[in-house]
Amino acid sequence: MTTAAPAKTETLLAVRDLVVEFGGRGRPTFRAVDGVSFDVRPGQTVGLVGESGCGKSVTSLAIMGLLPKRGNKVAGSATYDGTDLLTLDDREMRDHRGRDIAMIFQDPLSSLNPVVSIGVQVAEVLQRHRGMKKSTAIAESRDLLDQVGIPDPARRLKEYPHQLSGGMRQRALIAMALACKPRLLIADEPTTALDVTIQAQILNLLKELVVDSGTALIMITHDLGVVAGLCDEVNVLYGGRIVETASRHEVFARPRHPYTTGLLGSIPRLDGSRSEQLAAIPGSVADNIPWTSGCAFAPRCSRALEVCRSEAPPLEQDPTAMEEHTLRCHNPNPAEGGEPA
Amino acid sequence: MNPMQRKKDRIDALAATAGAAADIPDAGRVSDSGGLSLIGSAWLRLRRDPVFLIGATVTLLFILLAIFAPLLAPHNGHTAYLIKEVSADNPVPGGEKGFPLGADGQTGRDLLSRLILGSRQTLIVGVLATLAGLCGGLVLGTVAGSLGGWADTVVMRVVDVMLSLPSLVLALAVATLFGKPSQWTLIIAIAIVQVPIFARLLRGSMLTQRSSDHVLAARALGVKRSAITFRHMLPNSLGPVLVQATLVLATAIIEAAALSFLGLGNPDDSSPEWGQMLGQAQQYFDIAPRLAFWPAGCIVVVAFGFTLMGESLREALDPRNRR
Amino acid sequence: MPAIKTTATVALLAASALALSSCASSKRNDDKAAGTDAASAAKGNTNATLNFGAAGAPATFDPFYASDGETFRISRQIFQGLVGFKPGTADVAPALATKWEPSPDGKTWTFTLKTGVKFTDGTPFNADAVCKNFKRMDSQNAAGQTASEYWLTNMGGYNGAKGELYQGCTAKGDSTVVIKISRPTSKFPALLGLPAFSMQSPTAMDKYDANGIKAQGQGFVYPAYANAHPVGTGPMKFEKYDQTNKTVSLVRNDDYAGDEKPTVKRIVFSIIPDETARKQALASGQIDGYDLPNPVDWPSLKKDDNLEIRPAFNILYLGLNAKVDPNLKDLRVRQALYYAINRDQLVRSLLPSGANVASQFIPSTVAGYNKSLQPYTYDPAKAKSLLAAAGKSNLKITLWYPTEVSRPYMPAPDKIFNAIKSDWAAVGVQVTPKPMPWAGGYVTGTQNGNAAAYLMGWTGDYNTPDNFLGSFFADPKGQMSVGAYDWGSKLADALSADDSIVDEGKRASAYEDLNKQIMEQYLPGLPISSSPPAIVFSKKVTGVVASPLTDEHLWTAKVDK
Amino acid sequence: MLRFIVRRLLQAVLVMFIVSALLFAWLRSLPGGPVDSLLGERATPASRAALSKQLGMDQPLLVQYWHFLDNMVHGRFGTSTQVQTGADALHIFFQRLPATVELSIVAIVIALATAIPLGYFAAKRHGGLLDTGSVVLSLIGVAVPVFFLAFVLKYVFAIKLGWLPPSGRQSADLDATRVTNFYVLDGLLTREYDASWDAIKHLILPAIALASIPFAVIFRITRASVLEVLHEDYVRTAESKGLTARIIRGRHVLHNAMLPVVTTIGLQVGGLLTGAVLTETVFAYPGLGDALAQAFSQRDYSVLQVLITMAALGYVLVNLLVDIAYAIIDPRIRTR
Repeated sequence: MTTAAPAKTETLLAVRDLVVEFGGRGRPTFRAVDGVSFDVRPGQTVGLVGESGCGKSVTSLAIMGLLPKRGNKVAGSATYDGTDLLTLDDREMRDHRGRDIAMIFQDPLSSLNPVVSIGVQVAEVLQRHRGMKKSTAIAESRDLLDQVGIPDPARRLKEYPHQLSGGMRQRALIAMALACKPRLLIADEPTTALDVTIQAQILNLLKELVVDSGTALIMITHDLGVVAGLCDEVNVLYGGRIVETASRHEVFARPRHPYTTGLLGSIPRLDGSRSEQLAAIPGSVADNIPWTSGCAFAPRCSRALEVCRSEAPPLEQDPTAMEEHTLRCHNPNPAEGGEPA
Repeated sequence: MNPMQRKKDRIDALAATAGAAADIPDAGRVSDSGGLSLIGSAWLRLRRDPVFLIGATVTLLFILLAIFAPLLAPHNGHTAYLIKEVSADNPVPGGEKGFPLGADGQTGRDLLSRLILGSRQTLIVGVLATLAGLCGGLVLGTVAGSLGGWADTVVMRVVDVMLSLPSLVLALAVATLFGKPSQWTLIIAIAIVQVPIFARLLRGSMLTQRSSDHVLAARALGVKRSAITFRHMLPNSLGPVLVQATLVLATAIIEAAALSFLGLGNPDDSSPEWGQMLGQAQQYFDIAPRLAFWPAGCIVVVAFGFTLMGESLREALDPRNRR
Repeated sequence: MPAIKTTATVALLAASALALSSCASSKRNDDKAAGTDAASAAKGNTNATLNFGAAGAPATFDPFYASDGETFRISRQIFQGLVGFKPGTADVAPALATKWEPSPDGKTWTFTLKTGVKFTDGTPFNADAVCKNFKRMDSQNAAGQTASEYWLTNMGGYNGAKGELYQGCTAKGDSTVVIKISRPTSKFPALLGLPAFSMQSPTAMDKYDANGIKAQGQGFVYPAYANAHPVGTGPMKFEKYDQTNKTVSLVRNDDYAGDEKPTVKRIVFSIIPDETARKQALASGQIDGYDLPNPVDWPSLKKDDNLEIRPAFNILYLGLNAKVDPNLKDLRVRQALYYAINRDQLVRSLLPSGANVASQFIPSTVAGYNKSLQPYTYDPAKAKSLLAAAGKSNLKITLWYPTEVSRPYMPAPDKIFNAIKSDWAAVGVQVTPKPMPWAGGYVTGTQNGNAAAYLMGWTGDYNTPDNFLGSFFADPKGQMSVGAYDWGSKLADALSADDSIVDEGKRASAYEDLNKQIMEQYLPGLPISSSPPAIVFSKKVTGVVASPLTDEHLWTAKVDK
Repeated sequence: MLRFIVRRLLQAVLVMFIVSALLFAWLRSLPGGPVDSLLGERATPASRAALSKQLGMDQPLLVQYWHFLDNMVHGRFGTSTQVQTGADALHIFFQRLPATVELSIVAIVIALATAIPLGYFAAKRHGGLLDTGSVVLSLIGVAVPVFFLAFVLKYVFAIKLGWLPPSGRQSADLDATRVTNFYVLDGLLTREYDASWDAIKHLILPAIALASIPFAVIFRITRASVLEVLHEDYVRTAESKGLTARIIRGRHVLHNAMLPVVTTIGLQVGGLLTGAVLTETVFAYPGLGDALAQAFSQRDYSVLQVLITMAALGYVLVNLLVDIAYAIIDPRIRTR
């Protein structure tokens, strides 16, 4: 994926000032997503990158309308093709999900219904959104499984999730997600739960079926290695806010935010563990301070200044950048090259 | 795997709670920080849990009532105060001055006093039956769980057979064994029904712990098997046992009523028990329904209290809820 | 896939239902068609059904092998004996025999039979049939001998065994029968009125192997006759026993030769074991009557229903056994225990209205009842002094009482026990309670003479004092071990001598003396009370006369429905 | 699957063997014994001894046990002495079985039909008013003695209001034809619809009382299970596919949530029999529970023997069936 940087004219999905709060009813509220904005253009692949707890998954669930019905508050907008998804009622949202926007999840075993055959689980999307009869849908499912590279699809149709290998399960999930040829696919850590060798296969499959066919993709990951292979644009999230946004090239070439640098320093190698423990960044998200009293990352930041603990930095265009590159930092890395991590 | 698997599974699931408790680092003894943190966090949850608070209040009131019953009761439970008014035409005299609930069936004893005094006997039957069932289960479960092997097989087959009989049938069968029915035969009958449940519970939690790190470590250090069993494994099983015991207390009281209803209860009613009072009241149901409603109401409230407490304890002690 | 499975299951079910229904068709009787009902009701000859609540299932339909009330109640509607009882009394009356005459020595009895009577299977009833019945009863196989409790206790043996009362039956012509017995006895011929000795059709008994009874496992296996084919001469015929619904139905015998013609078309016995359930079934109109209502319910039943109280024909007593507890050997101790019981209060609070304090071991309606005997009064002071005199002021005694049972003479044994216990405690006698399930050891224990003191009772089979006194004291090693006293054998001899007196008047006065002697000099046990049992019908049912022997003629019921 | 069933059957045989040994030991150590219950208060020591001999109770214990086992295997449990004197005890069992099965089915259906939807919606609105209310209701259901509930139901609906019959299985004067002894079915088969309707009316109250036991259990299991399933990833996946609420509820939530419920139903067999003893006694409903209560109180040992054996056997068999049913709805077991 080197070319195919599409024209920046039209926007498929525009997320503006998305805020998600959990809690209420006596418990202290917790702001999981705090004013996130980004755009996805048709065919574009956008990465949402960050450690767990940074709000990337909650953002995707909010867009999909899959957050629990109670105990949370969602504000802002997520405009898809002219409609704000956040204002849709349950029924309207169901019509969009699976047809226009699809999603695949982290753990393919738990994301598949253990007591329903793979065939039915693929076919039900087709029956739902494309009005197919069961038999046609099953036949179509066979082709879909074939497309995602599952060998002997006719047999697999009748099998159950526990009978498939991890990679095959993820392929089946991808088949379900792509069944109605959605214009946007959200992939939430699609390779995290897989063996390293399989990860590459799945990423290749995504690239082949999604990116090359013009479906837009939001890739949610903590792994900048995944981003490097796939994404056009990268949004780095920390503590529920976007801290840095730039094109893939720009991020890798000149990361300005210390957090991004930390992430870059911890790209797992093939022999590395899958743990999200980032060796390059000391501490954990538990050390955060609220954005209201400063930069959330300050306690863990090696470049933190006095001001970082008293005043939250705004999201601004990096003046040194040649292209669009926004940044939320009082004391970014020096413009030329990154500090060695 | 055997036909009773499912019933066992449910008991084993509870047992796993203990196993999980043991998985906490350094939970070798309850006094260790791990054990404390489980109990501590459970207490933190319970203190704010309205379900637990209601259950505990009811239970506490009941226990206080049982303890102070002789002081609270206006009269004693066995003197036939109103016998002069009892006749074939008026078998159950109603309320009057000093006897607000009137007399009990045909004997002219004060219903209110018997009801208050009954709390004590009810508590005794419930607690003793539970304790006896617990002891039986403790012996069987410990033998099976700590020895393993053929002892485990033999004990568990017997437990299977006990589980395969409906509880009431088992209790009735035990009750009929005694030539002279009394409070004790009742307690034993109810206790035996609980034995297999406690046995499985303990065995399950012991088996999970046998392979847990702290037991392996103790073994590696050369600690004796009996010491491991009694100092390490048993204390860790107490949580689910406590939960089960609370729930069993409720069923024991209800079971006592059922046996009494079927005529196999304690025939000596000089020291009353609610189940017995309810069982005996059925023949007066048409003429004096209060004889049934009062003890029934007491049983329902107390059993409800124990169940609430047991359920909230179960939830609080479930490590899956400790997030 | 699950959908396919469900469809298949439904189809399978439907198919099997279809298959079943092809072989199942209604087998209803059409004689209940509404038209006939209305027509006959208008004539006053009712075609109504009487629904009677029974406390238990009948043991058998052959009364000869029965000993329980539920069986006999049904037998009494189907069968008749040579003699019967006057409705509402225990007095002997003609039934299938119109008259009878004893020889002067009281050992040969000549019965004249009613003529023109047929069993409901068409077999004529005659002298030959009577003798066939007696021969059958006398020649039982081993199992039959154990099962026919009543023959054994009343006749004393089988096949001419030593001591057997029955000595033979001879038919003289068609309608005269001569029955010989080995010794004169007060109970003859009254015992022939017992349902156990009813006349049954010889043809049907042969056809359905009436004597083919077997002992198996822990009980008896009855032949087809006893299970489903009883045939008698009575006002009702056996129709069916619906075991799954626990109902027994009898239908009218239109050829009944007796005087009281049946006024119901059917009698259905619904078996409802639970006492309260029976009462509620009556209240809801599900049944029209039931037997032995709990005395507690009497007041409300009197108000809403038709409560028939029977004359008291039973006795509740507190048995004592000096062999088990030597303390009891002293008459003063036994008297003290008697004086200490507040029987007036016990009877008033725990027994039905109409119950009375007993003054002797037989109820007042029995010939031989000594009217001059006064009941022992409640006198705790006297009891105390008697105990002191006997040197037994700190007496301890084990008192047995039954659980899981209620008898007509003892509706609430545990309450009676409690009353006695506290009365005795008041005079310093300490009671060790020994409750025991009635069928779980109580009966064996007390009857074998293992209980020092125990509650027991007796309901009369027929109107002779021997039926009561003989059962209690005739066996010196029996329940009260009277043999342990020095007067024990004297009492046994007196009982058998008095029983053999042929003249009724002389016999009665002999028993009166004996009763006085028993109460004043012997006091082997403490008779407590006699209670009238009741039978209850709904307001819509009239015409049934309550009988002390529970010999109610249910077929005479007038059901106003 | 076949091996699995065969192994289960062998285990069942072992359990039944132990049951028989315990049963024999129990029967022989009972006070009183069959002689007593046969002869009653009119028994004499002589007649008692004679009967004892006839029943083979004077032989050595081991011989008696051998006979006992032999008889049991051949279905000869002896004859009833009290419940239905003279009838073969096994015959009584088969006669009473349809009544209790009919009652239990109706009770289970009532319990399932109320507990599953209630459990589902309680979980769906976790913490809401419906949830709290129904949890409290189910806990009270556990705390109320079944026989007392039966009593109150009967008193209110049969005695005071007179809407339903207070006892029995069918009105005595209704001349119904018996085919299968499942009265409701019989009425349908023979087209005696009034008989069916009458039988249903007799079933309602005892079935409701009996249903209170499985209701509480099934409700709580369903609720807990649905709560757990609702948080499963595959439900989120199903939502992300935009499936209709109905499909998600049925195929994805309930299908999975029903797995523990199915096993619970098997476990309810014991509880149902316990409940049947009590409800059938209150409603004089001529089923196995009624026979059991009577056999216990009147010490009818043949009948007790059959009923206890069959209770154990029934429990074992039903749980075997449940395991098979479980395998059918859970492919993880079926396809292993």
